[in-house]
Amino acid sequence: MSQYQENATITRYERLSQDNIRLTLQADSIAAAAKPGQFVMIRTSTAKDPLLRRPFSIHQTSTNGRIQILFKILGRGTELLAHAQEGEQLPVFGPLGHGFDIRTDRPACIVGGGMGIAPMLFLAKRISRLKSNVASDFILFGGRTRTEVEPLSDDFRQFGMRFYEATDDGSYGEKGFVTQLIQRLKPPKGSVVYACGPESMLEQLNIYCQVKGLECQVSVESVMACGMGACLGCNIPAKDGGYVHVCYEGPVFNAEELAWK
Amino acid sequence: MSQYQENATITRYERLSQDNIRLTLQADSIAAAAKPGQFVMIRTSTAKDPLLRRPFSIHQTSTNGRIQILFKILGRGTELLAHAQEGEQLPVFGPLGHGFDIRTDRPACIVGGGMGIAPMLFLAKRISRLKSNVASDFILFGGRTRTEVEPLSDDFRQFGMRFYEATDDGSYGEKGFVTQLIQRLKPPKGSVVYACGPESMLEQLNIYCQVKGLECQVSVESVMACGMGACLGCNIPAKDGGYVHVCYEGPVFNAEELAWK
Amino acid sequence: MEIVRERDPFPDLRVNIGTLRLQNPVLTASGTFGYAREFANLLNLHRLGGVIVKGISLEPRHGNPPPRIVETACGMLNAIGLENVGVDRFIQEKIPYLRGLQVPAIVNILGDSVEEYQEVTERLASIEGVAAIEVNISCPNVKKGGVAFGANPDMAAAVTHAVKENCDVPVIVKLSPNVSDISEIAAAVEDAGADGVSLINTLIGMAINLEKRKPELANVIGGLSGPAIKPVALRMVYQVARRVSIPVIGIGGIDNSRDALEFIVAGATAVQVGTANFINPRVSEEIAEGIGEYVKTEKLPSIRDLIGCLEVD
Amino acid sequence: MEIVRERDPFPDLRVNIGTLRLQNPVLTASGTFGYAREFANLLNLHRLGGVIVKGISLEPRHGNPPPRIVETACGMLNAIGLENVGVDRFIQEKIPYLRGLQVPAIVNILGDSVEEYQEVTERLASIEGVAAIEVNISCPNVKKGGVAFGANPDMAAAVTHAVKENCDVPVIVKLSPNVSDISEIAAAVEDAGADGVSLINTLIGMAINLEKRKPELANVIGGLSGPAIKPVALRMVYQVARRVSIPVIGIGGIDNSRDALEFIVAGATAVQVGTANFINPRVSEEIAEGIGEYVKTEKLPSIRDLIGCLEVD
Ligand SMILES: Cc1cc2nc3c(=O)[nH]c(=O)nc-3n(C[C@H](O)[C@H](O)[C@H](O)COP(=O)(O)OP(=O)(O)OC[C@H]3O[C@@H](n4cnc5c(N)ncnc54)[C@H](O)[C@@H]3O)c2cc1C
Ligand SMILES: Cc1cc2nc3c(=O)[nH]c(=O)nc-3n(C[C@H](O)[C@H](O)[C@H](O)COP(=O)(O)OP(=O)(O)OC[C@H]3O[C@@H](n4cnc5c(N)ncnc54)[C@H](O)[C@@H]3O)c2cc1C
Ligand SMILES: Cc1cc2nc3c(=O)[nH]c(=O)nc-3n(C[C@H](O)[C@H](O)[C@H](O)COP(=O)(O)O)c2cc1C
Ligand SMILES: Cc1cc2nc3c(=O)[nH]c(=O)nc-3n(C[C@H](O)[C@H](O)[C@H](O)COP(=O)(O)O)c2cc1C
Ligand code: FES
Ligand code: FES
Repeated sequence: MSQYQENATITRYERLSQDNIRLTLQADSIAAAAKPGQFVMIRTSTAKDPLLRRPFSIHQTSTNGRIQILFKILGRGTELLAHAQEGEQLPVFGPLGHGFDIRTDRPACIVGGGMGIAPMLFLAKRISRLKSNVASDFILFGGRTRTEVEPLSDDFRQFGMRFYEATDDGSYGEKGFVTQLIQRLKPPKGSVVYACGPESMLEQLNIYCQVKGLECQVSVESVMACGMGACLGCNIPAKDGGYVHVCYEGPVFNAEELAWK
Repeated sequence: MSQYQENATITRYERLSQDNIRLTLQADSIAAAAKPGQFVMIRTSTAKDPLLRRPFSIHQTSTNGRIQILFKILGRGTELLAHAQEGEQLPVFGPLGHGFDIRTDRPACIVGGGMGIAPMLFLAKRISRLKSNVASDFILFGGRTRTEVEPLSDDFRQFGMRFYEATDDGSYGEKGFVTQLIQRLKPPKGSVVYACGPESMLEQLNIYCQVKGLECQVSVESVMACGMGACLGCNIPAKDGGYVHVCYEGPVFNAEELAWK
Repeated sequence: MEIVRERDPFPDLRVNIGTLRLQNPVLTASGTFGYAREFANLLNLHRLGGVIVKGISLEPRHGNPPPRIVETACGMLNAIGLENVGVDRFIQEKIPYLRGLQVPAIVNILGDSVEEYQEVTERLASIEGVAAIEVNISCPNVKKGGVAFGANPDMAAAVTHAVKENCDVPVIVKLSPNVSDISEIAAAVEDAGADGVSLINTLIGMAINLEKRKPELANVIGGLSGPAIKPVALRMVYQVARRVSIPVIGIGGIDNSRDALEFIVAGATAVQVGTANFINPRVSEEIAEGIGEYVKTEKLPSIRDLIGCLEVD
Repeated sequence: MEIVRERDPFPDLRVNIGTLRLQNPVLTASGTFGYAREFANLLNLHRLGGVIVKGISLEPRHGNPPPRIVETACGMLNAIGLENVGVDRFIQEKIPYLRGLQVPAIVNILGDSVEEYQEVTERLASIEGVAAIEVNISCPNVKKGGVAFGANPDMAAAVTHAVKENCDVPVIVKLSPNVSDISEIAAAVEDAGADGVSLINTLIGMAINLEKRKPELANVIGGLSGPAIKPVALRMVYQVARRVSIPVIGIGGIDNSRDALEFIVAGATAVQVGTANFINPRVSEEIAEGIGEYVKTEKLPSIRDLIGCLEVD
């Protein structure tokens, strides 16, 4: 498992909506090593405040050594990152963590909620490359409202998977939650659900999958200082009563391993 | 004495040499109230690091509400300021301190060393406006090398004062120090010397003026936290064994008031 | 307009420190706000809870030689050396202005010995315009080998006693954070009669100039303040507020109204704004405004409902 | 090439802590560098002075519930709760890798009681690959009502004794900064036989989530580290270095070689890099390089000539 620190040049800056930004970064070693579900840590300032790097899923990689991140402006770090400009360099560290375990022999059901969609483009791309037929695979994408979902739609249509969208307010796609979508669409037996999104969504998916006997891989979040196993700051409760560490044992876990509230 | 906090828009950015930058700022209230020798405090970052504002002399004001600062990149604050861009806003606080006491009835000898030239443009302009005849007034400007002096030459020639330049390495103007210039040029009896520059230069000027019986007003520096008399952090030794505070009792002092090493 | 606004019962930001009534919980920290007059043109002093002026000693003090300040990561060190005009000139020159303010002026005092604290208090006791006394006990006790009064419960109590016995105004004791157990000191000064405690004073720190291989401050060591110390201050306020029943005033790295509200949630009845005044001289008024907004938005009956409401499982 | 370089007598960065020989003064701070292996691909471990691993207790510990960390101004709070694999698994699983390193591995230990420190020491004493033991005395003494061992000279001395008597490797005692007089504790552990002291551990702090009106950390309080604490650390290193004659290891907010050199000028024989590893995993190696450059540029006979050279008038 090789990790790299690169001074990555921003080759493209896309403001997808008021809060959502996509950056393309030239980061050859990271791009070459990355697997879907892994993430990078990015320093958002050259000064000492804010001090810590911020974690972002790898949204996509390209064969010419680029990676993308897709992020929402939430606080000081993402605010600073939103002010980055094409041509500037950002210190990027990755790829980090343990990504999705892709089961090429099984139908896939990719579920992304909100910014949880970020790693799913990379995953869908990889699955569509590894499998000869993706016609029975699903991508379910839910967001709060149109501006969160629409700008990414086209990117997900390209794979030939069955792509469904929903928004909480019905302003785009179906009205409702992705968890309602999955209940209605009923992915075939033996499907593997790959999911990333808010905790409540993951929790409901876990219940659904347990009932249906489906494997459920979830990508989860936690605060992080190092992103690489050095600080032990990123723990979350595990099913066995102990903890697992999101940055190096995750961020993708089998939903069964975790302690859900 | 009115002081203002303004969010000043940068209307012009001039890189005079690799290290020397001049910013023009739209700061109406400050421009209207400023006197030569006063300074402003500028916040160089919106984050908490670096924390304190930095002091800069008012280099020039204009009737359309603009002020200029001229600065050298020295450390983190000035480095950040050098990255500012036209159109951006900077929090500026001023005008601060006690400026030059202009004696319209006496010949002037303006002496600037290095960045100490910054307040002298404003001073020369004001003197040339207040006095009917400046033909016997001097401006002596010394710097380390050509790049420090040349870009400012033209600005100082406009007043019709006797303008002399020197560089330490002789790459522009005369070779040598401004203190040598003054000794050679011998400003007329009754002249007032207005000086700003490195401590050693000011010290030598003070000795020269004492010998010649000239009044000597010097603008000095110190570290500053508040710039307005609240912290008492900006003291320097006074002749009477106590201290004076640069930000509100200065930055311009009569050289005799100070304790020179 | 002005009057209508001040009569408007909402939001209710009033808090009390003993018999001292504050219209809102925002005070300015000693040594960072001059003698208040310096700020008169920069903010509306009457919108503050009160002002605390630069520490006053019996005799005037020149303070330390320069350099007295140096910036550090998210903070600054100062070694002003308690420069001040002395209590007599303070009464003559500064009190008349402070007396004219519509908000309380709290006088911060300091000394080298219990007797000096007592003497300063006596001179201030009868002066109109001194709304309360804040006792800085971070000073070294010269008679006890230079250990800070604030580092020892008995010495802290002795100073508190001496001040308390010699004046009728509320006495706030300002605690030093450079101790193993600040709540022990707080309890000692409470027992000695303090009407409130304020904390924290600066953490002792140092900075070095590598080129010169010399300390950055002429005094070698200095006091660390600013956002860097906020986590330590918040922890100490929380600990002290659980230990004593007199009001606690929170100080340390407060930069905006959210910071101030966090201190109140931790248990502070009021707050002081220090270093932030240097970066934005209007900040204390803005913080008072922000607290008002918060109380309105959260529909709190009063700011007092927020004091110490921290939920700990 | 490699060999030639290491034989090259310049710059001489060697320092000793008791009988422990370090090729340069840069160590990694406990709890910020995992068990070293995590960094193997990110920097050249052999270029460091040595590594200090995550604190080890007698039994494995799960540590605290999340959240365990929160960012603060120029710093961070952590309340990991001393999660570790326990001494037996440490010996089985981690020592083999550490033993293979060409630089010393120092094991940081912790306990709830003097007996626990002693027991952990006994198990580590005979293990090849343990170059030295660093004793974290910031832990609460469960038998003494939870006061930290490091807050009391006698308790600190007792732990030092217990460790020192049960091993032959150098013993470094890591001091807590949350005390009134750290040099007193340093002197006590020196008397008790410590071969060196390292300081500072984290300052106790707290952060509050205003929306939830809850502490940011599940543990309520945590340890403050990073650039914010550097001035406090530097001051304490200076004070302790003047008090004791055993080597002092400086820790706190070191981010680059200039920071490290400042600690050495203040009196530190070596330094530890902590939080900075999270921001740049190569930083310790870069600091060692930078110190080498400095010694060369300044034409110092060795880095040892810089130790404690601070000029104070
Ligand atoms: C493995 C991993 C992958 C991630 N991938 C992405 C991604 O692809 N796109 C994206 O937009 N975000 C992603 N995140 C979340 C992202 O890291 C945070 O949004 C970011 O760190 C916030 O930084 P900030 O400085 O803007 O906010 P802060 O100022 O640090 O915090 C602002 C607010 O956001 C909350 N917050 C901070 N960090 C997180 C977090 N990790 N999760 C949820 N809330 C948080 C805080 O509690 C606070 O309320 C990921 C997180 C992890 C752990
Ligand atoms: C009243 C006054 C007016 C000034 N006017 C000007 C001006 O017009 N143009 C200009 O270029 N500079 C001026 N200065 C100096 C300017 O304030 C400093 O250069 C600036 O604060 C440095 O900030 P920094 O963050 O870049 O450097 P820092 O990172 O703070 O320091 C970098 C290096 O510069 C040194 N330094 C820091 N502050 C000062 C200072 N005040 N004087 C000398 N050395 C310092 C430090 O010791 C350090 O070695 C003035 C200073 C004062 C007090
Ligand atoms: C320049 C300066 C001078 C100070 N002078 C005093 C003083 O005279 N008396 C006192 O009790 N505290 C003094 N303090 C401490 C502050 O009142 C306050 O306790 C401390 O700075 C922490 O708050 P802050 O982080 O908001 O600055 C001073 C602080 C600074 C920065
Ligand atoms: C996440 C984290 C975990 C830590 N764990 C330990 C530990 O197990 N034992 C210990 O003695 N110190 C521990 N420390 C303290 C550090 O070793 C160091 O003393 C402190 O962080 C100050 O240095 P810094 O500012 O360079 O981080 C830990 C610090 C952090 C940030
Ligand atoms: S973030 Fe540091 S161990 Fe996971
Ligand atoms: S800089 Fe604060 S009083 Fe002069």
